[in-house]
Amino acid sequence: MSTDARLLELDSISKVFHIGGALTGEKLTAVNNVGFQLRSDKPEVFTLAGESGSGKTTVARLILRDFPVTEGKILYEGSDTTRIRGRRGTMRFMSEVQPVFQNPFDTFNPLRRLVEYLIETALNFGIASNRKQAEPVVDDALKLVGLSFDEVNLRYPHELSGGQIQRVSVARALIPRPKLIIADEPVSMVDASLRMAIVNVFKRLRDEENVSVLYITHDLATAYYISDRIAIMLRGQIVETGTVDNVLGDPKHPYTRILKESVPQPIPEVKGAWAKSIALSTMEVREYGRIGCKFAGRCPNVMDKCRKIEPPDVTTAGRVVKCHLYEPESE
Amino acid sequence: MLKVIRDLLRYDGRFRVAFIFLLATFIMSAISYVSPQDPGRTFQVPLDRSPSLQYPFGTNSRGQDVFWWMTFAVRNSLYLGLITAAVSRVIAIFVGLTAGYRGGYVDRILMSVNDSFVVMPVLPLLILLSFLFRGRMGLTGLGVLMGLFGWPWDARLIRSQVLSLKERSFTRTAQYCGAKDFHITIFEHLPFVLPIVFATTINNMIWSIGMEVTLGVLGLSNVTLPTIGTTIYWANAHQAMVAGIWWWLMAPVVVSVVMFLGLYLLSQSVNEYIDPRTRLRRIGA
Amino acid sequence: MPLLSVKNLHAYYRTEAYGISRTVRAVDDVSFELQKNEIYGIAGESSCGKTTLIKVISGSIKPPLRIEGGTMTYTFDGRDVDIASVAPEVMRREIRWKEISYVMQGSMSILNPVRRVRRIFRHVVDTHQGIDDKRKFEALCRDHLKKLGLPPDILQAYPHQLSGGMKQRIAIALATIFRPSLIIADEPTTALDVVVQRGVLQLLKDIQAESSNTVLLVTHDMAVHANVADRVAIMYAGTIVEEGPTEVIFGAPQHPYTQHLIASLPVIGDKGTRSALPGAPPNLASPPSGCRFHPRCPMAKEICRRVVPSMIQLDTLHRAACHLVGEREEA
Amino acid sequence: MRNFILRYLLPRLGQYLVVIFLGVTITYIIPRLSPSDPVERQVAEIMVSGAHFGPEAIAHMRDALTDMYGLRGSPIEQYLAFWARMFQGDLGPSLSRFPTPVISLIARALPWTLGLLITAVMISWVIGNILGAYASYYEKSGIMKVIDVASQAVRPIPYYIVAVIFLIVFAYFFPIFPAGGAYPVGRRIEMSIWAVQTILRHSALPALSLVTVGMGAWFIGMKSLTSNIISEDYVVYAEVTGLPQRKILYGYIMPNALLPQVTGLALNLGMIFSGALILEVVFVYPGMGMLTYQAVLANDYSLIMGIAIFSIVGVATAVLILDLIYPLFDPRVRHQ
Repeated sequence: MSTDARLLELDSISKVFHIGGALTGEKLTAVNNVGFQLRSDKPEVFTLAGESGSGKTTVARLILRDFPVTEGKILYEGSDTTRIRGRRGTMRFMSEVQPVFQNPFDTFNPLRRLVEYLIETALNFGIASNRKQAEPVVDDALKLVGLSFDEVNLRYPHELSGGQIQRVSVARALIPRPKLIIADEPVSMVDASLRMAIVNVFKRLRDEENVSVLYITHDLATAYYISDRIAIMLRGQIVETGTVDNVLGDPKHPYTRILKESVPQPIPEVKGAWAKSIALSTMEVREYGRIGCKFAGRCPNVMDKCRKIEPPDVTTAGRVVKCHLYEPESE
Repeated sequence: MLKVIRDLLRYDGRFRVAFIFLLATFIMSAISYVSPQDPGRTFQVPLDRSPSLQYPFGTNSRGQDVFWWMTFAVRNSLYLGLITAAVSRVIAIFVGLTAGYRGGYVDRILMSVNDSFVVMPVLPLLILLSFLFRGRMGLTGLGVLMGLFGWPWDARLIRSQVLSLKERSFTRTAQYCGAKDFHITIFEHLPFVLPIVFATTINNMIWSIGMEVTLGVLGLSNVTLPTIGTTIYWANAHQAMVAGIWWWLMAPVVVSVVMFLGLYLLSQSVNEYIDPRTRLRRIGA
Repeated sequence: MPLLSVKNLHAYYRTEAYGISRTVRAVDDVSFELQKNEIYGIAGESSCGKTTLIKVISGSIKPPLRIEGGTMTYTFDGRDVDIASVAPEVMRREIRWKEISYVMQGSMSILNPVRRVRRIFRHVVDTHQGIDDKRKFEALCRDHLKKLGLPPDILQAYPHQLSGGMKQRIAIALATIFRPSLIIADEPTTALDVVVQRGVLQLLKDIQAESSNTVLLVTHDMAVHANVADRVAIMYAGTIVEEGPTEVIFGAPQHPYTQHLIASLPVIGDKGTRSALPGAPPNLASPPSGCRFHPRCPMAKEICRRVVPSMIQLDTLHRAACHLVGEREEA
Repeated sequence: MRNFILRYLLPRLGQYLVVIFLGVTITYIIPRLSPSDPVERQVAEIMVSGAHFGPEAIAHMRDALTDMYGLRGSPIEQYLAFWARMFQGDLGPSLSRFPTPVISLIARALPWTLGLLITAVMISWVIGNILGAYASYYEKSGIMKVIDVASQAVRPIPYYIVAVIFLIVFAYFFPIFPAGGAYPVGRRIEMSIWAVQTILRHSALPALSLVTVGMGAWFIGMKSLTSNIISEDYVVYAEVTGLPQRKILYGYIMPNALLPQVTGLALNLGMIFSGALILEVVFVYPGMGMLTYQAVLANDYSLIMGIAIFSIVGVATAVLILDLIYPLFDPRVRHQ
C-alpha cells in the first residue's frame, strides 16, 4: 500500500500517562509502540481486541485526538492529526472520523431528547440549514441502522433499549457522512439478543455505505463475525495481527491462544475444553513495567530471553507475531 | 413554575414550612415601606414596653417600636444576602466552570488559591477590613466585599461536578455533534450544575446574613442602619439582658430563625425537586 | 426432595414520587425447583427480573420491593423452611452463609476498602462459627484458601491492592468457607477478562463438584451457561419462559425467544449471518398483555395478545410457556 | 513510604504554605488600601477614644505603628520586613494597652478559646457522627426521627442566635447558668476544685451552643454519607453474609463514612472558629473573640491585625495537623 492508499495510519505510537502529581507521579506506558494501517481503497472492519487494561481504548482516544500521542504519529489520509488546529480544522476532521461510545446509557444526556443530537449534528456540519431540512437527513441516517425518525422523535434515552440507543448513536455518527467510525466496545453493555443488530449495522456500513470501522472490543466472537483484519493487544502492545481467519483460526502467539481458548463457546458439547488450569496474575498492573515480553510471567512456553529481551515482530504464516518462538534461527 | 410550586406544596412538608416562613419574611420586609416609624429616629415611643397588642415585639430602650425596626432589619438583611450571593455566584460559577472545563495548569493554579481560601478563616479578615472602612461602607459595599470572600467553597463544588460531567460520554457526543463549548456548558452541563448553584446561592445568603450579624454585633457595620446584627448590638450596648428587656433580643432571634430556616428548607426541598435523578423519576425513567 | 421449591412467586416494586406511583412487576408468577447437587443457570437480559428473583429467594427483601404472592420452601437437612416468614434473627444466624451464601454482582467492590482481607474473613467466621482461637481461625482460612489454589498472603492485603479476578475469587472463597447448601452467584464474571473469567468459573465448578451442593448461577452470558450449567432457565420480562437441561436448551429450544437468543450468538469459526430480535424488552411498569413476548415475536398470533401462556411440560425436565408450543403438543 | 511523602505529605505542606502566604499577604495589603495615612489616623482615633498618653509615648506609638504597618523603605523592603517580624512571632505592641505586646494578650486569651473550642468540637463531632450513622442505619427508630427534625431545624441557625436563645432561656427565665463570663468578676483564678467547677459552669452555655449547632451539622452530614454507604456493595455484602447490624455499623459503615467527615472537619475549622469568636462576645467569655471585641471598642488596630494573622496561621496549622493524621484512618492513602 502506498501512503495515499491509507485512510488511517498509526506510525509506532506510544502514550505515557503520568499518574499522580507533575513532579512525583509514576509513568505508565498505556500504549507502547503500536502501529497499524487502514486501507482507503476498500472499506474494511479492523478489530483491535484485548482485555481491560490492554490499551485499546487509549488507542481509540488517541485517534480521536482526545489527548496527544507521546511518541509517533497518527496520519489521517496522509496528514498528521496533531497538526489540526482551530475549530474549522477540528470540524473537518470530525466530519470524516466519528465515534461510537461504549455505554449507550451515557452516550446521550438523560435529560435531553435523543433526536436533538442528530438534528444538531446535521445543522452544525452544514448537512442541513434548518430543522425542517434536517429531519429527512436524520430519518435517512436512522433508516440505515433499522430505525426511523418517528420511532425516535420525542423520545428520551431511558425510553429506548440499550441496543436501540446504540443504533441511534451510530446513526448520529453517520450524519456528517464520515469515512471512518471508531467504535469503542459498542456492544459490551448491550443485551445479547440486541447485539447483533448493532454488529450487523457495521457490516452493512462497510459493504453498502463505504464506511470503514475500527472495531474495538474484548469479545473475540463478534470480532470474528464482522472483521476483516484483527490486532490483539496486551499491556499496550500489539502481540499478533493479521486477517481474522488467520489470527483467530490458528493463533500463534501463546497469549492469543489462551485468549481464544478461554472464550466460552455457546455449545454445551465442548464443556470439557477448560480442563487445563491456567495461571492468573494477582497484580496485573505490574505487567506494564515488565522488561522483555509482557506475557512472560504467564506464558506456558516461556524461555529465558523472554524475560530479558523484548520480542521482535516476526512475520509468519500470514500474520505478524511479537514472540521469540517464531524468530528465524539465523542468529 | 406555578405547577412546580403546587406539586411541592402538595408533596413536600419541608417546602410547606419553607413557604410559610419565607412568605412571612417577605411580607415583613415589604411592609417596611409603609412603616409609620423612621428607623433613624429615636425616642418615638415609650421606652422598654414588653410585647403587647399595640407593640407586638415591644419597644426598646432607645424609644423605638421593635416590630417596625425589625421590618427594616429583615429588608436590609435580605438585600445584603442577595448582593453577596449575586457577586459570589458570578465568581464561583466562572472559576468553577473554567477550572473544571479547562483543566490542566489553569485548574491547578485556580484550585490551590481556591483551597487556601476555603480553609482560611474569613471572619478575622472581614473584621480587619470593616474596621478600616468603618462608617464609609454601606450595605451594598459590605455585600460586595463579602461576595469577594464567599465563593471558594461553591467554586470547588461546581468544579468537581463539571469534572465528572466532562468525563461522561454525552459530553464527548456533544463535541462530535460539532457543538461549541458554550453550547455544551449551557445545554449539557448546566442542568446538572443547577441544583448546586441553587443550593449554594441560598447557603451563601445564609452565610452572608450571618456574617453581617457577626460584624454588627461587634459594632463593625453601620450601626445606624437597622439589621439583625445591629439590633443585637444595640441591645447589648443597653445591656438588655441585665435590664430584663428580653424581647429586644428575642425579636432578632425569632426573625432570623424564621428567615434562616425558611431559606434552608427551601434549598433542601427545591434541590431534591430539581435534582436530575428526581427529574428522571418524574419523567418516568 | 428438591432443595428449593418456588411456586407462583410474585414480587413487585412499588414506588411513589411527587404523586406519581409506579408498580414494577419484576418477578411475575415464577415457579421452579432447585435440586441438590446441580448447577442451575438463570439467563436473561438486563432488567428481566433475574436480580430481583435472587433477592427474593435469598430472603433479602427491602422496600420498595415486596412479595405479592407465592411460596418459597427450602429443605435443609429434612427440615422445611419458608424463607419469606423466617424471623430476621434466625435468618441471619442460621441460614445466611451456613445454608445460603452469595457471590454478588460487582464483587469488585464487596470488600470493605479500609480493612484487610483477614478482617473480612474474621467477621464472617466469627459470626457463624465463633472461633475464639486466633491460630485455629488462621489455620481454617489458610487451609480453605490453599484448597482453592489461592495464595494465603492475600489475607494480609487491602482490597485496593488486589486485582479484580483475585477479589472475585476471594468472594468465592468467602462464599464456600462453610460448605453451604446453596451458593447464589449473580453475574460473577461479568466485569472480568475472559481468561480470568475462565479461572473463576473453573473454581466455582470444582467447588461444586467437590462438595455436591447447589449453585444458582445467574448471568446474561449464554456461553457461560453452556459451559457451566446443568440446567438453564430463560427469563423474559419477569417470567420464566423456558427451562430445561443445558444440552436441550441449546440443542432444541422451543420458545421463540430462546430460539432467537441462541441463534443470534456468534461463534468463532462460523461467519454465518446472525440476526437480532426486533424491538426492545418491555418496560415492567407497563408490561404487554397476554404473552409478554408477543410484540417482538415473529410468530405471534391473536391468542398471544390476549392470554398469558401457561407453562407446558414437554419432557420430564423440559418445559416452556408458549401458546405455539401448546398447539404443537396438542396436535 | 517515599510515594506517601511525595504524593501526600509534600502537596499538603505546600498548600499550608500557600494559605499562610496568602493570609499574611492579604493582611499586609489591606491597610495599604486605606486612603488616609493609617498611622496618623490611628493615633488620632486613639486620642479621641479618650486615652491619655504623654508626648513621648505618642512618638513611641507613631514609631511602633510605622513599624507595624511596615512603612519604612520601599514596598518590597516593607513586605520582607513584615515577614521577618512574623517569623520572630512579633506582632507589635497593642495600642490600647500600650506597650503590652499583642502576642502576650493573645497568649492570655487563647487557652480559653482553645479549651472551649476543642471540647465543643470533639463532643459535637463524635456524638453527631454516631447519631447520624445510627439514624440512617436504623431508619425506623422514633427517637432518631425526632433528632433528625431537630437537627434540620438548628442546622441553618448561626451559633450566636442559638447562644442568645440559651441565654434568654437558661440564664434569664430559668437562671440555671450564669449569664456570662468564665469566672465571677474580680476573683483571681487558682487551681482548685472550686475554680474548675466555676469555669465549667460558666463555660456550659457557650459550649452547649457550639455543641447543639455543631452536632446538628455533623449529624446531617453523617446521615447522608451513611445512606450512600449503605447501598455500597461491601455493606450489602456484609448484610447477606449475616453479620450482626452492630458490626456492620461499627466495622463497615462508620470507618468509611468518617473519612469524609475528617476532611469535612478540616475544611470547616475556619468557620467553626469564627462562630466561636462571636459566641464569646454574647457570653462575655474571656477568649479571642472577646479580645477582638475589646480591640474593636478600643480602636486597637494592631491588636486586630495580630488576631487576624494569628487566627489564619492557627487555623491553617490545625487543618494541616488534621490532614496529617488522616492517613491513619485510610489505608488507601497509606499504601499506594
